[in-house]
Amino acid sequence: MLTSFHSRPGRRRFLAGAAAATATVLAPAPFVLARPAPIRIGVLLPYSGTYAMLGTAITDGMKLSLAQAGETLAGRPVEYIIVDSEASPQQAPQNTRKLVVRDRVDVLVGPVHSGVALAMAQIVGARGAPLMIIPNAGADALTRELCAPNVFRSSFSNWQTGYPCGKVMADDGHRSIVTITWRYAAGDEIMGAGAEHFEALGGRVIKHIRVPFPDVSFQAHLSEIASLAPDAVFAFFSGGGAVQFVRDYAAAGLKARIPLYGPGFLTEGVAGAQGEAADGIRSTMHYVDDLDIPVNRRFRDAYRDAYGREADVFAVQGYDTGTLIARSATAVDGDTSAVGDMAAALEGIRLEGSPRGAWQMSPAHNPTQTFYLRDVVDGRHRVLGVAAEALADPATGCTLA
Amino acid sequence: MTAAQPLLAAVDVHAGYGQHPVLHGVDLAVAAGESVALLGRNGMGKTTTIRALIGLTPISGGSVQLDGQPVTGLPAHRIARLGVGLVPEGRGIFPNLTVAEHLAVAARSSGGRGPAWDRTAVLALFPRLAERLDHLGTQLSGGEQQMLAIGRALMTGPRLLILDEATEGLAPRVRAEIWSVLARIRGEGVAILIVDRDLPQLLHLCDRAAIVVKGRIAFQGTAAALAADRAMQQRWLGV
Amino acid sequence: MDLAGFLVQLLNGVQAGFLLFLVASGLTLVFGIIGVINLAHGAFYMIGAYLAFWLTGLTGSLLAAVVVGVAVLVVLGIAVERLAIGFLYNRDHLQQVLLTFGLILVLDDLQRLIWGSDFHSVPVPAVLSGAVALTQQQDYPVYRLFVSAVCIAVALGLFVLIQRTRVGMAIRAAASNREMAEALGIDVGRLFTLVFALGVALAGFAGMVAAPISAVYPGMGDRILILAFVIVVIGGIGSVKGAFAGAMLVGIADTFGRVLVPEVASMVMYGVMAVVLLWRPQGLFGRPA
Amino acid sequence: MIALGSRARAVLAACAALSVLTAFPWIGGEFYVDLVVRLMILAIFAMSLDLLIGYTGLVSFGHAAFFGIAGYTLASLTPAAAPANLVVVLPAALVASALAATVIGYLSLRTAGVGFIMITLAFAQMLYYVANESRAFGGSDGVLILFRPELTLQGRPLLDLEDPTVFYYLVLACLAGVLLLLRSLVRAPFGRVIRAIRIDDRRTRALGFATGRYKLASFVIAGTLAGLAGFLEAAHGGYVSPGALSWHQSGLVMAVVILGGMGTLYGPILGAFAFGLLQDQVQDWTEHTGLVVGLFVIAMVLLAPRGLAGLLSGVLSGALSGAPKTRERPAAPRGPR
Repeated sequence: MLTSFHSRPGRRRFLAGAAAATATVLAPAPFVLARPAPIRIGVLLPYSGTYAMLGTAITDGMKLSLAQAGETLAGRPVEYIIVDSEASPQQAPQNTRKLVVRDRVDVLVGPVHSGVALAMAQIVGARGAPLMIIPNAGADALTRELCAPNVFRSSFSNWQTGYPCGKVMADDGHRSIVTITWRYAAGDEIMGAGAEHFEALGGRVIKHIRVPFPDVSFQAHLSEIASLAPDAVFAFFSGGGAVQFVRDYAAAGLKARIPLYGPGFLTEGVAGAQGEAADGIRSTMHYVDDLDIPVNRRFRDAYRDAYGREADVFAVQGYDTGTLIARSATAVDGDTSAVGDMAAALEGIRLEGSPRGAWQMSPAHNPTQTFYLRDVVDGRHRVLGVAAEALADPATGCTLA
Repeated sequence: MTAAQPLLAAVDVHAGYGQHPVLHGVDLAVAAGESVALLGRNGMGKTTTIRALIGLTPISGGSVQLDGQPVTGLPAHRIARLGVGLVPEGRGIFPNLTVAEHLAVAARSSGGRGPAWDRTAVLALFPRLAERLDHLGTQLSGGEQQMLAIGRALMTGPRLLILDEATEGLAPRVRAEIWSVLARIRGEGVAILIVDRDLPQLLHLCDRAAIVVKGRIAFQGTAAALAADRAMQQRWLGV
Repeated sequence: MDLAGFLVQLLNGVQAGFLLFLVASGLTLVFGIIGVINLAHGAFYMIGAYLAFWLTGLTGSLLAAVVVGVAVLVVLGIAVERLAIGFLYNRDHLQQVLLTFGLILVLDDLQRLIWGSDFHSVPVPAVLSGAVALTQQQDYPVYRLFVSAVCIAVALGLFVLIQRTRVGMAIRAAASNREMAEALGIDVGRLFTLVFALGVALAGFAGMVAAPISAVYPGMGDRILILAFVIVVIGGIGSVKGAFAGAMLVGIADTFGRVLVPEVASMVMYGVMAVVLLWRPQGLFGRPA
Repeated sequence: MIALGSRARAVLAACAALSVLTAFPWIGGEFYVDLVVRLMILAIFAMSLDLLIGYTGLVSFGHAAFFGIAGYTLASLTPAAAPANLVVVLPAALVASALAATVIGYLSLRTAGVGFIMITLAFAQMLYYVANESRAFGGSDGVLILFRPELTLQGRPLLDLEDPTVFYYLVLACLAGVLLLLRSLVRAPFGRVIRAIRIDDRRTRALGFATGRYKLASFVIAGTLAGLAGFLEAAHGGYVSPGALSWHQSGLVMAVVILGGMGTLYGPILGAFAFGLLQDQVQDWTEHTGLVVGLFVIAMVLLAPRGLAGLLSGVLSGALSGAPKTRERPAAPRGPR
């Protein structure tokens, strides 16, 4: 885990960069190698708390991408100014201002948590600068009601991750399901999308079980599910909650009786911790580790070489974020003050080199991308097919389109 | 004054609470097997003297020796284990322990230094406690609590028993019983340092007496001498 | 809810209660005996879970991990008491609250330094990994039943230790009147160190036993801390018996709250606590102050 | 003589601090002005808790409840497309906090000591879960407040709080106002009674004071002022989340009060600035903020039991020889009696 912090710059590095820039101005011109001011990338991601692992993977993916671009963008060196968001929405406005106002970053990357994202997007959207790229947070509103010209997302909307799963369950012949998730916005958005789709295809939702967020005692709900005896269970939890839910589900003997479905996050990044209990769980996701395309294999090798760990979907989102930054900075030839032009360069952009397979930026600034159907075998995800091709978020309420 | 090497010897002891000094140089000695009455009006420093001697109140100056060994600054439990038993003001009964547990928790081998008291011996001394073995501390009468406090102190196998107001608030009959028990304990060779209001009984029990006045020992001498000196009693004890 | 469903949920509640008791007992001991409000109790629970994860990985056996882990925690507890808590017995409770609040921050960060931020899990030992059939649709994991048995054993052990042994008497004596206990030759300082270490070990032990049925992750101690406080207060501060009753009450109320009133489920136990306190401010088994 | 000297030095220090704060928007730069606003809000929050902990002897572990309620009140009264009117939302937020404090205080004050600590925690946690799980309040993601309230009189804008400088002076004025209010309060007869309650509730009651009413009054005043802080924080950040009601928030402000020095009004202010600045600085040079801040807190408890205020009064009175004396208080009763 610590490897990711070796190049953590903080303020000292920032000051060093500033000093170098000053020296460039003051020193007699002919004797100085022109060293342009660095492009400052403000990163607001969690490095502690529940989402620390995600923040680290995103950062590493992004750094890998920009390192492959040669550590310079249109001739300007890249400098990271990293702030730990602790995934705490309360600190979000303050941290955002720190990066945007004090450090005057050229690009803002973050966050993981939807609540943090809503606060950040509001501030950055209202200021019209800088360019902001959301590498994870899936809150639907970010690319719907709250969409803004300078705010982009390189990950997914919650709606996208749940919607395809409804069809998968119907296609597998299930007529009735129980949904279970935490009682919070992401849970409602993901489960809502999947359940609606399932009902539209003729299925019936027996019950929506909502667990207090971020509680992880599921035993009572599992007993309830056993009594309700649905055809299938549609579940969304992430992180520690996902680990425990999947293990408890198997330990209660439900796995053998009632198949478990969910958005990819139910097993993504935690399948190892879930062990055998995860085997056979079907999920839909915009990325699969074993996706057999050349870009993905190259990406995974490079990531492993650089960090000694396996890449995951968060690393991919970080990687694509890096690509978006590079494309936008190159488009304005390093003149990051032209935020509008940077944003324009990302409008409708198609990322052929994404490890998840090519995807396109929608008019509402959300990836239009393929969702794969996968299951887990021996702790690894296996591609079973495509659940939804080029799936776009409905972007209801976004005025950009 | 008495034996060549007293059991307990306090020299020029200073002590107090926070920034309020109470003792300004107490000198006191108790010989093995001897009983000494510690007298003085309220607020003169009797209880503080006792607390300082057994390590409950930190000593800011002077020294205390037990058997010639310096014990100044030792924690209370170390001093207790050297053979000093305490029957404190207010009795210090544990509300959540039964009578039997009080005796058990205090019991320790005295290392052959003091007379060995065991449960049987203590219960023989206070037959009433034997009937109350399973009662909690809170369920005892005042007299029973006092007996338990004394019995408990004896279980530690003390060579020196210190009693602070051991008969206060008790019915006359119970008091009489306590005094007679103290006499028996004295008879076993246990040294006694005692604070009480009952001067005649004290003078009857004790070999010697010391009077504390404003944090110093104003008088130290035989009980008989104090008994004879009405003027001194009047002056320092107000009797 | 039919009868079978009711009984299954009751079992769930009781089982949850047992585990909660394990956590709360250490807190109530430390709270009741040495008068320290240990906010870091949950952090020690988390450290225990991480030790279980780490040591199980090293030794391949949860039992070995628990044995070594408890030893580590006892040492940790002694160190914390000697270096910090021990200086605060005569001070305001608030100072202890603040100190242990600082301790949470330190322990959380140490955990991250040592084990990183990944989620981990501890496999259920093979012997205990099965399930027993309760009804036609319901199985019950053997390990959860085993955890209940362990908790009962610990409860009995604590009862014997406190009520029946000489050390237990000394602990009770020192808790009610420290100076008097000292004057009887009891080394109260060492006893308090022991009690604190015991509390830490109990918290960590709970974390270790819970590790196979809960994920091991950063910050897992937070929620458990508040729960343990609720239980201790419901039961009466310092009363192990009360902690048991409180844990059962909370476990059962929480379980049925989730199923019957899911909209307000997380408030149920706080409601129970408020009602109990308003009815008996000293808690179910506490003595009036 | 010495007392007078230290008094004069204290007044001097206060004036210096006030003038620095007044001039700060011109010297601080946008970011630090923003930071100081946050610190001043934390200071108001901490002072309000100090009235309870330091003066009345009521240790509330649920003070964040009132802080959060005011924030949520602002959020729910702010229209989607326009700023709310300060004249309406500020009183509304304060009233909401005061009402909550009245109800919670009335019920909680039936307990005492550790029971009080816990029942206040319980109420705050209940509110936390209401916010955390209700869709109307944005659940765990919280609610955005898209516009800071503005002060308009008959349609004419008087104060534009979107202007950072204006907002800064509003917060500074609130800080000064709260300080003066609490100062006169604790010096008034009311203050003497609550301090007597802190030392000995029973004896104060025996003297004929209805201590229950005084405690409730103190609780409501503290809750209302916490509401002021919560209102300002929500307006400042444009965002309110269940975190504002959480026990972490209650713990943090308690740490600030104790760290700063209980029972002094300037202590909590010192604590807020020290704690906030430390956290901000540490964040810049290590990701292990908790380790550094935690060790600092532990060291402060062990070495400076009277908090920063105690240290500072040591400096001001020139009595630097030896650590400040611990205020001796009888050990709290422990265990069943």
